[in-house]
Amino acid sequence: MSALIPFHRVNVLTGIKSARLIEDASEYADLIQKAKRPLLVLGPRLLEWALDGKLLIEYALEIAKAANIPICATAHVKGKLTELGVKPDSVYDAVEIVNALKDPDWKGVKRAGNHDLVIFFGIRSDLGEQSLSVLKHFAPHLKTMTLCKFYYPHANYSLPNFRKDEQWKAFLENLIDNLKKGE
Amino acid sequence: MSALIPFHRVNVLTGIKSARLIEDASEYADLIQKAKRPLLVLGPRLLEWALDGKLLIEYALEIAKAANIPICATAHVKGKLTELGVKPDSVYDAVEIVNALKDPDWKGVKRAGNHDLVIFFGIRSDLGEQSLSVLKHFAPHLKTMTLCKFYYPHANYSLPNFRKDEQWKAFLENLIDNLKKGE
Amino acid sequence: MAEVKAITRKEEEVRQLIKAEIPWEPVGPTPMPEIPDLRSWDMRLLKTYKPWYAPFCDLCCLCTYGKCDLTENRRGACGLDIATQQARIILLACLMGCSAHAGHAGHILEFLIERHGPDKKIDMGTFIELEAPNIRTVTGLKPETLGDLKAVIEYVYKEITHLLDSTHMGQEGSYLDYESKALHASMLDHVGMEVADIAQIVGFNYPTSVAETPMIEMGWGAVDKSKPVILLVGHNPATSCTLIDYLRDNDLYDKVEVCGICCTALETTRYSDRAKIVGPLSRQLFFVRTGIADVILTDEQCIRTDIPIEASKAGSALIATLDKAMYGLEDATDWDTEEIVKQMVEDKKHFAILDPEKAAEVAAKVAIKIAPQKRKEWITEEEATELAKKCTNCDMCERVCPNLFSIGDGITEVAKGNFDLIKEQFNLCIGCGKCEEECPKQVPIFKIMQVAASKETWKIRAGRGPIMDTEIRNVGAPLTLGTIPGVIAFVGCSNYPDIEDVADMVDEFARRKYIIVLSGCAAMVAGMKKDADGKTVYEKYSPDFDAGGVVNVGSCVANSHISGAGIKIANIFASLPLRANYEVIADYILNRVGACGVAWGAMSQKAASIGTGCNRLGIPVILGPHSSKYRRLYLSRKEEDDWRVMDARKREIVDTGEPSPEHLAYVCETKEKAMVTIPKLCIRKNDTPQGRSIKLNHYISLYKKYMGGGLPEDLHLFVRRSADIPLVYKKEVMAHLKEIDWQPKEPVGLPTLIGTYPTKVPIDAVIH
Amino acid sequence: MAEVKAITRKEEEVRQLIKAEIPWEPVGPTPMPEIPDLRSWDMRLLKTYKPWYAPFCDLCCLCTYGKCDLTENRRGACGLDIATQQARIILLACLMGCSAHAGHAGHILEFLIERHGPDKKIDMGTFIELEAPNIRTVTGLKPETLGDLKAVIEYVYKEITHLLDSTHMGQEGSYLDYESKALHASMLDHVGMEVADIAQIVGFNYPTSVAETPMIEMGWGAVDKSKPVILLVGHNPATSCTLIDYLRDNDLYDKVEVCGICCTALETTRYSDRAKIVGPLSRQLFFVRTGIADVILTDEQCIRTDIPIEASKAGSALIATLDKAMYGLEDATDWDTEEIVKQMVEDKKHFAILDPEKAAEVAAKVAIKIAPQKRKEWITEEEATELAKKCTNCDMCERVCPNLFSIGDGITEVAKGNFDLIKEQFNLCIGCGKCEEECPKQVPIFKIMQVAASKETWKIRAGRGPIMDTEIRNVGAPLTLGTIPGVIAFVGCSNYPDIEDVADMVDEFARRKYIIVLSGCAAMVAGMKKDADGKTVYEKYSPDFDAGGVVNVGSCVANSHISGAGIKIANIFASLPLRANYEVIADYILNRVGACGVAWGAMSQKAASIGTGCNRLGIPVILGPHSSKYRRLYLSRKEEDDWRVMDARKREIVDTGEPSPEHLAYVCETKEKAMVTIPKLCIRKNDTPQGRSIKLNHYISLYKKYMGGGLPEDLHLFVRRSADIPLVYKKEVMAHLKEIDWQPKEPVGLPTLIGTYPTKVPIDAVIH
Ligand code: SF4
Ligand code: SF4
Ligand code: SF4
Ligand code: SF4
Ligand code: SF4
Ligand code: SF4
Ligand code: SF4
Ligand code: SF4
Repeated sequence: MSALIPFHRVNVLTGIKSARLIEDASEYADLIQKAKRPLLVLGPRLLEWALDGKLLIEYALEIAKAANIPICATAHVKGKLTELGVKPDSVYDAVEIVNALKDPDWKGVKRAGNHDLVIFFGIRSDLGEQSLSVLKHFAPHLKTMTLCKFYYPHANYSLPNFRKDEQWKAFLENLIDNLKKGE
Repeated sequence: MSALIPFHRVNVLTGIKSARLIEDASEYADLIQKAKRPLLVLGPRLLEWALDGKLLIEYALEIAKAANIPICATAHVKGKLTELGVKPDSVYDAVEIVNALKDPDWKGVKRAGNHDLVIFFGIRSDLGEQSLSVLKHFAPHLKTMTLCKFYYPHANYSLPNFRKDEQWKAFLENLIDNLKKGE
Repeated sequence: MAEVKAITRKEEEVRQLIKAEIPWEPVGPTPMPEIPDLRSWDMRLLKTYKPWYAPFCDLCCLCTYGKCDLTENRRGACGLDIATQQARIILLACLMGCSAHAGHAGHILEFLIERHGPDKKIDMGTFIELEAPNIRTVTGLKPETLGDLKAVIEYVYKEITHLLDSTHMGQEGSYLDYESKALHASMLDHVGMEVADIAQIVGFNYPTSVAETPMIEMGWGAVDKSKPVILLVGHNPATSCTLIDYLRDNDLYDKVEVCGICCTALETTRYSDRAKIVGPLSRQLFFVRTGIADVILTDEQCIRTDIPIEASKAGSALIATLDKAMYGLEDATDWDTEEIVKQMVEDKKHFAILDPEKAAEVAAKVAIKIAPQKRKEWITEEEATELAKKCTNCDMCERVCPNLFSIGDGITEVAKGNFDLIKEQFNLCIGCGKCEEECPKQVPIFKIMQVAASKETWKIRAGRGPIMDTEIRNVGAPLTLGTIPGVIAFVGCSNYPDIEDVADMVDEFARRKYIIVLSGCAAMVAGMKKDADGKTVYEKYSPDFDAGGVVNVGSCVANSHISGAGIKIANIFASLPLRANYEVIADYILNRVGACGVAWGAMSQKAASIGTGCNRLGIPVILGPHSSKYRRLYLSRKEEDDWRVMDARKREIVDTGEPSPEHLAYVCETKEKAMVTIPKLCIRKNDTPQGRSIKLNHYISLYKKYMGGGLPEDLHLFVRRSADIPLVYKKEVMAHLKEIDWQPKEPVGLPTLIGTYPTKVPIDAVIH
Repeated sequence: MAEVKAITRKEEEVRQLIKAEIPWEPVGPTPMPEIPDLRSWDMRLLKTYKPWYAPFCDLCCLCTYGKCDLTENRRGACGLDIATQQARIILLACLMGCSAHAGHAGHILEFLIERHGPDKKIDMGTFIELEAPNIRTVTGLKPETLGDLKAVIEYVYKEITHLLDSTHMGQEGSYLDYESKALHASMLDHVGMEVADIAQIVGFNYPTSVAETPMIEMGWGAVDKSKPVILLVGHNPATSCTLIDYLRDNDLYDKVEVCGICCTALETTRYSDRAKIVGPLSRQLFFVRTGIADVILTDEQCIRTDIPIEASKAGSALIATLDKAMYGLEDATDWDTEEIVKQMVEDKKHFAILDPEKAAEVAAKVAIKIAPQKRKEWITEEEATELAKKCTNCDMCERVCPNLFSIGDGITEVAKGNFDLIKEQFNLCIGCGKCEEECPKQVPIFKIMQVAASKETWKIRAGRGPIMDTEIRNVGAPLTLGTIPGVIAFVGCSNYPDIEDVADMVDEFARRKYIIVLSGCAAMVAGMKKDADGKTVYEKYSPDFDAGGVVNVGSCVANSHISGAGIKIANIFASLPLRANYEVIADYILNRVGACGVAWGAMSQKAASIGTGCNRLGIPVILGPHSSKYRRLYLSRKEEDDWRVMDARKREIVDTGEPSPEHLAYVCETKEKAMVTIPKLCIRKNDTPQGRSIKLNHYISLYKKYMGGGLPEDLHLFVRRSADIPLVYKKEVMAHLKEIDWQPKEPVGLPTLIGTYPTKVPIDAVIH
């Protein structure tokens, strides 16, 4: 990206600061494991999308478990979690959790201090991107990451636009493996 | 660039279409030589900038000569050209030449048809970038290229932001050599 | 210490404008308020409901110092920071919205004064004495004639100018002040809308003071394409009503079909119940491309900007009837009618005709001449399947879709002869046309959609304008006590996540005996779904403004009747004087009227100003997920924020800890979440134990239904004493409360924010 | 065929508003014109001067359907294309500009009516009978009192609302119509400006009908920092003039120094020649950061949005005096004066005080108390050198500089003890502060600049308001014949490529006996350079509106006197009736008045509307290079376009082939190019052979001077017959013409565009 920012900033096309694109699951795993207080924010698209018949919410839960990351269930995700026997660490809407995260003094969902890495997964991409924008501009104290199969410019770390679901699946499985290894 | 465009276009951060960054002078030379009717647009910064004491306008004239490209002198460039004994093929301001180039039926400075490649060199970078924007949006019939040491997003082909003047100088000299070779 | 000041010339002038000498009520503190006059109220709201900014872009590009990069705490070359820039854009959006309605109001008023004279009396019917709650509350004037409305709209013009002034590069440097200005602009929007709709009701003799307005036929299949078809697009009924008159006067109404899209459709059906409603904005391009319309009449707002091109492609004639949108067309207003007709028919030219009578006559004549030449066939399933085979399922259509779904998947299924998916998708489609534009294979997606789009017809109740005073009297007590659990207003544009969501929500809450009001595109789509018995919500529920009633107030400008209903409750039921008394009324509504707006498909700048206008008046608004693109919400943080209010009876500040209403402008990602958020946002500090237990009953039961069981995480915040707990859930709730060590609190007798911030309003003013 | 129509109520109302019965002139065709009324004139202009769009961004982000990618012929989700989106943004910019002046006008009018009553007579002095050329021409009203001006500004408010309406998502679909609307908004801007300045002249008793106004001291070094210093920032003189009164009445004027930045400075010096002008907008941040001001009073427009932060850092007290820009400050308007003073002095709090008298009193008291506590030392060269050593010449400051130069290079030289470069650079600096913000080494660039910024003082002639009728009578003939080669107006903001450019241009053209008028920041910087004898252009040239005169009309709102001068020439000299006769007057100016505007530092939205307003009136405008960021120019293509005009005497259309004026809105990259373009844009078809040869003489000689010899490429297009050729260049030109096979053409007797496009104006109307 930075190579593509013109020398004179007034000539910038639009947008100065955009996500680092990461395709390597181990890099993601490292970033997650380095975080002191990560948070996984789950959106309702996880209840609709599936990879080879396995709902994305299951991948999400495996990730949370592998790295022991607390969960925030947005929209109506909690229902499905309950069904799966999981009690989310917190229930907030996307805009609410972002609103809380903005505040450096917030205690976080574990009441152990605000989070330093927030991972978005399964939120409608327009709402997700706007939510990331809030954090990019108003939460310099934390980093953001996405797990959906789209590139999110406003995040700090994003996956690319995976052309094929297999690539995404491979990435997620790899990530889970890496996180487990890292334990 | 295209890797950095989000899957859902409504989430785009940066503009959609931005210049291909080229650092290799031979690639530039190829593009120029492939053009049927290139045009070199010279701006007044060429009269101010020098590389090791040699004014940029001299590089520009060498390029024009090496590839036999007609010249358009903008602003008050013509004065210096006259001094150097060169009669420009045309005298238009940046906004005027761009206004003419927009028109696919324009006869071009050689009255041989509109140009297919327009090379900008030495225009104030904000005016240059805006002029390139006009062509990007309203002149699909031609390509644009820049020779200043800045990245120009609105061009089709641009140099990077050269950190050091030596890099720029090397590029220009290389380009001239390549063009000469290509003759 | 405040100084005593002599009355100024300016105050004197305002008093004249509002006829202060007419003593229908004492003149309150803020007649025709200007920017600073309600600023302290705004600042109080913004203290609890802080602006939440989601920048749409890292840059500001509004002057030639820029572009300025505003990331990482950078300031622009003028000193601006990113939050202030977002607020500035929000103000601009609210001004664009407000001016759209004010422009509409000004135009229609001029048109109707031309027709009836300025002394035409305002009469809203037997049951409506409080004819103009917004105007009275904001300006202090009780408008008696069309001419009085003119003074009101001129006040709006002036304020718009001052507000727009402040968006100029290098002035306002505070996002809070820009928000205060946006709230001001948006309050004025409700005034402008009220001017427009009152003028229309009076000037066109729309039905008023009646709940049971006619049922109107709706749906593109309802249009009789065997007749010449005239399509109305936009918001301003000047030409459409004139057209109805022309057809009636010339015995043509049987022979010509009149139908509309967007608010002009709603307006026209208030004038003639034989006109048809095609659908909301999201059906505009689709319907235009069918070519069913022989003539298209555009007026203003919510018209696609490419309509001349699309009309030409579809072989439809086009007349632009208002100066707001002239499309570069030749202005034939002063031409001879026959000459225009000739050129339109023979040369297929489009024109601007700014004289409604001439436009109407030309439209009718051209439609009758063109219709026989046009073939109007719908595509067959076989043809669609054939066309769909060109699709390579390449993803490009999905990438450009503002609603983020893959119509390509639907097309791929069609190619296999399966129409199920595309039928579902037609409900998601907002009709923007981006997919077809982008398709590298030139798949005619809209044409294929014809097989997906149900030719079914639906019934919608014609818009009825204001709520009657008598209705307000009936529901005032149950509403403020909480025994009618809330008023829910479904409003705004058709940028829906799913078009059926609105009907589902209306049904859910009408069944639960909330009062439902609707307007604009939302009013249309609420009627575009039938239950098992084949009934729409308009057929299923009563049209009364009462528990379980479903009320269509009308077009966008009728939104003023929704805010107006809130004001009427404060005035008619609670006997609070409203004249130039905005702060007191807004405080009353915020703390005591369980109302909530839902702009599920909010898209335009008008939606921004309508919603923000509700916010200043103390009405929270829920928006669809894409609405984060407005860049700003008003959110509280229930556990961190200050929920103290003044108990006006005891005159002491009480810490309620109760986040009611929790947010003022909120985005829900899914319908399910909205189903849970709506009842919560209807909770008010004023609820009686009985009322509160009813509200919590719905909150809990909807939570269980849509969130998969359990109890809401924040339930304890809304339980003051055990009497608040709904009987059916008593055990579960009590157990939960015990677990988290909940402590009972005293309900507040008369909750108000007055007294909690610097204001000139004395606490006495809130006691009725 | 036009139909004959009865007079409508609306027409009747307009006739009342403009007092049509007063027969000073017959009422022309367009009293108080609305959007469609001058559209055909606009379309005619836009046919020759086509909009040239340079999109600043690939996207549209104005509604929640977006963002929409508009590259490669894509349309937005609402149907919009990229050209139309640019035009829409231009309309928005012009509306922001227009509303800024209209808001100013409305406020100051209210303030002055409060003071003097609405019946206060408008008297512009002995030599000015045509008091309001813009108002008379546009509206048809001859304003006689302050109250009359109110009717005018209310008309402007209304039109602003309708125009802003049309920017709402999904309406206007034609860039040409958006341009027509932008031209309308910008014409109204000149009306609003005229209202403001007439009100100020009448209400504050500014000097009028006099050319030789006092010389004012200018420059930051002119401020006596040993006294308490009050700094005025902005545009609105309500508080500043009240402050002068307060100081005079309380015998404090000797003890307190009053100085200003931007237009409030120009206004205040029209009221008191003892006030100082610090400089233009580009010196605002620099001066504030010096901490010399004890109290800063802001009003509206062109105030940095970070002024509260910067004031605090510099230890200056701040009072925001207008509701346009309140910075989130507490509104102390109703507080006790002493309490405010106390909190400002002791707690260092800033306040909004919207009552000018209170603000003035508080400002004086606080300044007197604060001043003794403040140290006001300028940095020494040694200190600067030391501070500069932190610089690593890393480039970051250059990357963010809107004027694209490397202040880091200057700093690096300072570190070596060399101040030459930074002195040059101070003239390039537009004072935005981006460099210092971005500097990773926290180099205090602005502080270091203190050694670069000359403490020299300059003289500027105080603004004088309108041109006198008598002056117009004198220059009318030579100007329209061409023997005075042109009127050149230097106007607008301080976003200069180099601040000295303006003085150089003024000097060049004043010497050549052009008439020079100036306003706003341009008027200031013209005086910020001295010749070899130590004289500024104000001291060197006569203050008369005559050949070789240099006239400062005043602040931004005085720009209306520049457009007004053009109108006066048509009316006073050419005896064309102006009442509601805009089209005829504009046509006259376009074809027969050799005037040209130069907005060399154009930056704000007001600059956009002022310039576009000149364009509608037929006055071309040259802009600095950064102004391509406005996104739109109006350019012709001299060889391809249609240069036919009607010869009103012969009543036949003549193909002149002469591109005069060649462009309406043009960007020059360098001063040198502007020097050549200005004389060319002063050429008019109406020039006599003598006049033309004088104009060509300047064109050729300036070309030789700045373009390195030879003859202009397009010279032949401007030579009609050999008599047009200036004597000194006869041989060279004749040789050249022969070479290119030039053929003589007959000059046009009475050139006009009327008759070349559909308009209601008859050709007779242009004959005087
Ligand atoms: S604010 Fe909008 S128009 Fe401006 S640069 Fe950003 S995306 Fe583009
Ligand atoms: S308005 Fe301010 S932030 Fe925006 S471009 Fe201009 S200087 Fe930059
Ligand atoms: S863009 Fe066209 S070809 Fe591609 S998936 Fe969509 S409909 Fe099919
Ligand atoms: S027309 Fe419908 S499917 Fe196509 S891009 Fe727009 S919303 Fe998506
Ligand atoms: S509801 Fe929205 S989209 Fe529908 S007509 Fe009204 S403003 Fe337009
Ligand atoms: S106004 Fe039109 S082009 Fe702009 S974002 Fe909205 S839909 Fe897209
Ligand atoms: S940014 Fe700072 S350190 Fe870098 S060159 Fe500029 S002044 Fe020097
Ligand atoms: S303050 Fe001056 S030097 Fe610094 S960035 Fe701005 S214009 Fe450039």
